[in-house]
Amino acid sequence: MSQPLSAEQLLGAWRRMVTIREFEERLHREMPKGMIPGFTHLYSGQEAIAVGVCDTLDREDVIVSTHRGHGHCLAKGCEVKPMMQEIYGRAGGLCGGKGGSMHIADFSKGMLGANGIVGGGPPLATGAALAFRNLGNRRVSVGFGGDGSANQGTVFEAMNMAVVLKVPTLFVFENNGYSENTAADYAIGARDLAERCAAFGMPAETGDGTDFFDVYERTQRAVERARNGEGPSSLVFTCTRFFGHFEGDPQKYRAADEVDTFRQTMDCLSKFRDRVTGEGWLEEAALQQVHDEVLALIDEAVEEAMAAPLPDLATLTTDVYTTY
Amino acid sequence: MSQPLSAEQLLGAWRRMVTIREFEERLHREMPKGMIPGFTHLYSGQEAIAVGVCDTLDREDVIVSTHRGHGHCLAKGCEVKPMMQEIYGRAGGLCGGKGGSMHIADFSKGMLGANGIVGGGPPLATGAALAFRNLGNRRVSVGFGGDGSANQGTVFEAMNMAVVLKVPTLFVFENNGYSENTAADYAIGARDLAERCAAFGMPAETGDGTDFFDVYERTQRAVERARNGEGPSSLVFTCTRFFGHFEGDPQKYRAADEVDTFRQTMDCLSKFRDRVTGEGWLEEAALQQVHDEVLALIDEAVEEAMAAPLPDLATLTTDVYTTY
Amino acid sequence: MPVMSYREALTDAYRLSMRKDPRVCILGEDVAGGAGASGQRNIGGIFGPWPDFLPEFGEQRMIDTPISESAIVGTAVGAALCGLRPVAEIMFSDFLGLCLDQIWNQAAKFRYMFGGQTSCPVVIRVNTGAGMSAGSQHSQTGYGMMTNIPGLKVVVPASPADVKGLVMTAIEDPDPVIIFDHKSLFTDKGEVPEGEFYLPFGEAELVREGDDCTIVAISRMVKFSQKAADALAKDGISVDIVNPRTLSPLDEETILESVEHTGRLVVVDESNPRCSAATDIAALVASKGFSSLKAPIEMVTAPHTPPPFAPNLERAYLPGPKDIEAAVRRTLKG
Amino acid sequence: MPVMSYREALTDAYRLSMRKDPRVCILGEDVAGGAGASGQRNIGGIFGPWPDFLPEFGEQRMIDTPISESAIVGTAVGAALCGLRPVAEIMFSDFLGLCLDQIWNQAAKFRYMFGGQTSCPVVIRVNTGAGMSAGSQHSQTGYGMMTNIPGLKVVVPASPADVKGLVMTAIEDPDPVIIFDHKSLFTDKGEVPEGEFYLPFGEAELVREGDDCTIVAISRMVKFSQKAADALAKDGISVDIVNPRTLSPLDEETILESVEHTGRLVVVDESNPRCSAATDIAALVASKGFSSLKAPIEMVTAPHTPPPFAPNLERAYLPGPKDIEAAVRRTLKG
Ligand SMILES: Cc1ncc(C[n+]2csc(CCOP(=O)(O)OP(=O)(O)O)c2C)c(N)n1
Ligand SMILES: Cc1ncc(C[n+]2csc(CCOP(=O)(O)OP(=O)(O)O)c2C)c(N)n1
Ligand SMILES: [Mg+2]
Ligand SMILES: [Mg+2]
Repeated sequence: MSQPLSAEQLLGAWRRMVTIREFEERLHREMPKGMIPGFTHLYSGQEAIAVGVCDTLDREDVIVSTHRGHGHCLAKGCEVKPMMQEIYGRAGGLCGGKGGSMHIADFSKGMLGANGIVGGGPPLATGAALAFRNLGNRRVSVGFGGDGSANQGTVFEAMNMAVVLKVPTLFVFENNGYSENTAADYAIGARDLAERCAAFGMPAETGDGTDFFDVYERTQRAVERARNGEGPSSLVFTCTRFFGHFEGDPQKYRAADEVDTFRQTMDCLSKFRDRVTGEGWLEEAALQQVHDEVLALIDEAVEEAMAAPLPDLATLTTDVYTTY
Repeated sequence: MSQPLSAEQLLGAWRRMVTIREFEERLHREMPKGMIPGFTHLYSGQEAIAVGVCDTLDREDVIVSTHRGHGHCLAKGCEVKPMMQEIYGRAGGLCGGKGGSMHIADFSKGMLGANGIVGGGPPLATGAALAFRNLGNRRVSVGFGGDGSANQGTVFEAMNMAVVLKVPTLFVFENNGYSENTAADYAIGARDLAERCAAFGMPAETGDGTDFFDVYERTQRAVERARNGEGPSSLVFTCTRFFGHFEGDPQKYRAADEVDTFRQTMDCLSKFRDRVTGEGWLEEAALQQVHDEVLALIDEAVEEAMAAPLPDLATLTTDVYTTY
Repeated sequence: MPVMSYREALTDAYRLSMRKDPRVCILGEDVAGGAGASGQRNIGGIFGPWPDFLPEFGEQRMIDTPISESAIVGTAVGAALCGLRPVAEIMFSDFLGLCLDQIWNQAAKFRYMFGGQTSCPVVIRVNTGAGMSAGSQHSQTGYGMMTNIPGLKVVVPASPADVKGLVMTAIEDPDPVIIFDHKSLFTDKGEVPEGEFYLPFGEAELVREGDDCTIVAISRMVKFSQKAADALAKDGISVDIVNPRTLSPLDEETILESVEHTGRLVVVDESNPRCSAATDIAALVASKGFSSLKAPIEMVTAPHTPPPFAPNLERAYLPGPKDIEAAVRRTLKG
Repeated sequence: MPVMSYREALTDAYRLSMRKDPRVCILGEDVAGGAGASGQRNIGGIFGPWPDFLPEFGEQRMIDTPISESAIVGTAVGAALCGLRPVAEIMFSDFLGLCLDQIWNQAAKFRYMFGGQTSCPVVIRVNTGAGMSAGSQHSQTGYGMMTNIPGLKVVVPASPADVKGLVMTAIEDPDPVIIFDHKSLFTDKGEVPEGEFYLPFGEAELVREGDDCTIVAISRMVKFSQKAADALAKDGISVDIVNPRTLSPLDEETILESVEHTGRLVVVDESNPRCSAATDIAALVASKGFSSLKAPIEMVTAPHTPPPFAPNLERAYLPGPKDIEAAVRRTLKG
């Protein structure tokens, strides 16, 4: 296969995937120390999806995320330090500390918010796409969701609405096998999720969510269709999460060796590294250098976040309304 | 084809279908007189569905209906006179005049209520079926809905839930081509509604809603499966409504000759009559006699309803709670 | 000033707003009407508020949707985040139960929980109220629940002029707004300014001035309160009638000033009583206007029951001029 | 009497109710846990309220569902109409926006709009409230909105004993009931009667008796009010603390009697203020207890903002003992 992306693009994808991985692994180690407030859902293991999808997008395109949103943020270009501060509930956070892990957003990057409501996002993605259609630009929107979100009425409605209005949106389902501790195979009555999506009247396919290239190529085709006015698509990407549903989840519902096995067999980072070095597209040293840079950045980000000022108490009552 | 039902059963079906038809045609004539309060949605044209479905059910089985509920009521055994009184808002109505056309119910007949919320009923049907499953009886539930209701999130959720819980319920969609004045083909993004239902993981098929026998046979198979613990099914029945969405609808969205043509070609009563007399299963005279009886009953019902006492004002505040 | 019906004023407001700003679009069930049907395409909406909007504004701006209330609101909200000024129509306010999440946890919260990064200029138009024997599921209000939601503005126009001025303001407002227009006011007539006309949010209307009691009345209840006031006037009793126009923001000042003047308060709302707009306004005065009060606050509301179907029951359910009159008389004895 | 945590009392109540009546079942997301998964099946629910319910009661009665809040409630409601006594779990009360229709227009209305033909004995269990930095969409209450709904009973247990007695009553109640158990009370301990224990609906608890002011406090705010009362006691100020236990039905009598005795009222509720339970109770007293009042009614609530994430903001958002204390002192000056 010929090199699908330039070396620069590949290295960028690697940087984003490694950033997500190390960001989350670090949070996993920091959480028990008790300085990170609230509920946190880590994205480790699913990096190829966020990055594979977002790398097909332009800055002006938008994404709508989920409770497990750190990966989507980083993939869409949110900066590590203000993200970290948001997660620590500090004034310098992307949302001034008012949002937290489940509500990080950066509108300047087209990241329209993590969302604590399962199924809350996809209708918004349909709406963003309606705006793009009406404004006559070629932008697209992506609504991310998990396998569990696929059973929410709002998501079904959003899919049908997008088909009816023929708007440029993608519904990306990250099937990591579980919603909390219920298996996807149990909660989705359908034989196949992509088949159910297709029955709504749009192209839908299943891809390998641990393979950056597979994600990228499938998404690129769907984005192209959307930009050309051919309407929405659904993409289901199979993957696994390396941690519990939320930090603190003892994961008893997973077989004892499940995570270890998946870390061996379903690690999108190793797969990417093997591929790009194996094909000779990138040097091991370049990858390592990026990795080192990322680790240093995250160290700094955590340190700064812990030292950062808390939100001013006056902000408690600001930004409820634009006027009044 | 051999006679699928006894003469008595056939005559019963005829009686129920004719009762629905004449009930609705009469309401259509009475409405302009201004004595019937509120919004009224007539069922004329769809009789074969209500009766074909309900004739496969036992009295203990339950149905959950829609805003267009008169047909379902009469098919499930509600009596004409207390129904009429309910529609006129009288004390002797099935709900004491507190419900009206959109909320008629008769729990003693397994008719769990018309429902003014499009998509409100199917989750209830799933729940009724869960009760039957847990109580270990062989009862089934049927959730009726229109083509428009099929796009409501609650309906999608109810279908998936029924599949996951494998409960004995049927989702019956009456595709009369319109939700209010929007065409089914526009609002349902899917290529085919039954196909979309099937993709939820249950048997689903499309039948001819103007052919009592087709409705009956398809439903009977689905009921059988449900009773045998094989889970839910969906049935889509194509049909037309002979009147407007609600009484007063000028129906400009329908082609000038559409209703006339459909009254010629899609009249389930004529089809039934032709079939049963053509096959020699019933005599024309017997059918006519039933028809006459029905007309007389409806005359009486209207007369009595108009003369019937209004609800006692004291009932305004009763039956909000069982206790307190 | 031209006289028009509440419905005409509503049509006028939306039409002018759409002419003024090409980003405004309306989406909902049958708002254009006839999509995909065999007959006429331009129906003008259920109850006819959008006559000939389709030919004038086109399919991109008059958007017929499936029956999917969550997606209707969610689509409008998402579009509002990305540059449109959408109006989502939910046919009856009773159906808010199907799309509350998109209002409560999405539209109304974005600005706050994203730290002020965005505004969400979406309008949700709902038709509301009792009076047409539409039964338990088509006759409720719901603005009490909506007023509980921070980040949302809640509009309750009581007259043709109100509806015009408040709708035009709503559409230009940067925040999410829900407008409850009342089905039983649709044929009421009144003077309405021509052309662009804006009524500010958070400024109540002092509909009538008097000395003996303050009536704060919501939506259709303003009209009923005027009837009550006419009857009371015959006995030499004069009242202030305050029409809040918006429940959120609420013009606390006008209400408190009026009660300061009259010393007595009757709140009239056709909604169910518990945790309602009536209790909200009563509580406001009991906390911030207590020293003015000479008598117990009276609340005239529907009983704590669903709206009944039968017309005689529905009449008994709704507060009427007589109930308001009696409440005022009670405060004068208190 | 044994001492147990709020969570243990909750578990105890549901377990006893399920043992007593085979028609009781619990359905919701992960209530048993691990359905279809590769590991252990019996997880016991998120936050662990159902330990070993699955082995004891089986899959038919501990029903894991998809993430479909409308269908969870709707399924429970339908089952309640056909002979079960289901408990629908909605994980956080913030998610009520996804299933409000099934509560508001279905369960709560059936009895009325069907003319008394049926009852609908469904229980909806929601976990509620702030205090864990769970952010804007996981920290709200929602019982104000629910109390607006006729036909629904609304339960707000403030202590381990409350939760046990009220849950057991809810499950045997023939009407639809929604129970808000508070996430920040889960580890609180208290004495709880052993075995079957029922607390009647509509009967408030007089938690503490005093003379100078009445505090009506909801759920977790009862505890905070006690702290405030302790502080006030040092200055010789004594208060009644009323815990309503159920907001619908509301024990108006106990509240009114207390205010008659003290002449002053502070209502404490961590919810947003507008059209809330706080305004409801304030309005009750301003109308039916007006003559007892010697000072303006004080409401101590969250501000009219979504719950913020950062812990320092969240602490400022929540009413605390100091805020309550200050409000009581203000009423004494008034
Ligand atoms: C409406 C709603 N219901 C329930 C929850 C609680 N909850 C949070 S995440 C989650 C599971 C989501 O599963 P999935 O969509 O597969 O995403 P994943 O966690 O696997 O990324 C649930 C049930 C919620 N946040 N919102
Ligand atoms: C939740 C909800 N949304 C909208 C309406 C208004 N409405 C009543 S009937 C109807 C159309 C229903 O279409 P369909 O399901 O096809 O049934 P039909 O009227 O054709 O029998 C609509 C939109 C409603 N009653 N409930
Ligand atoms: Mg998942
Ligand atoms: Mg239809």
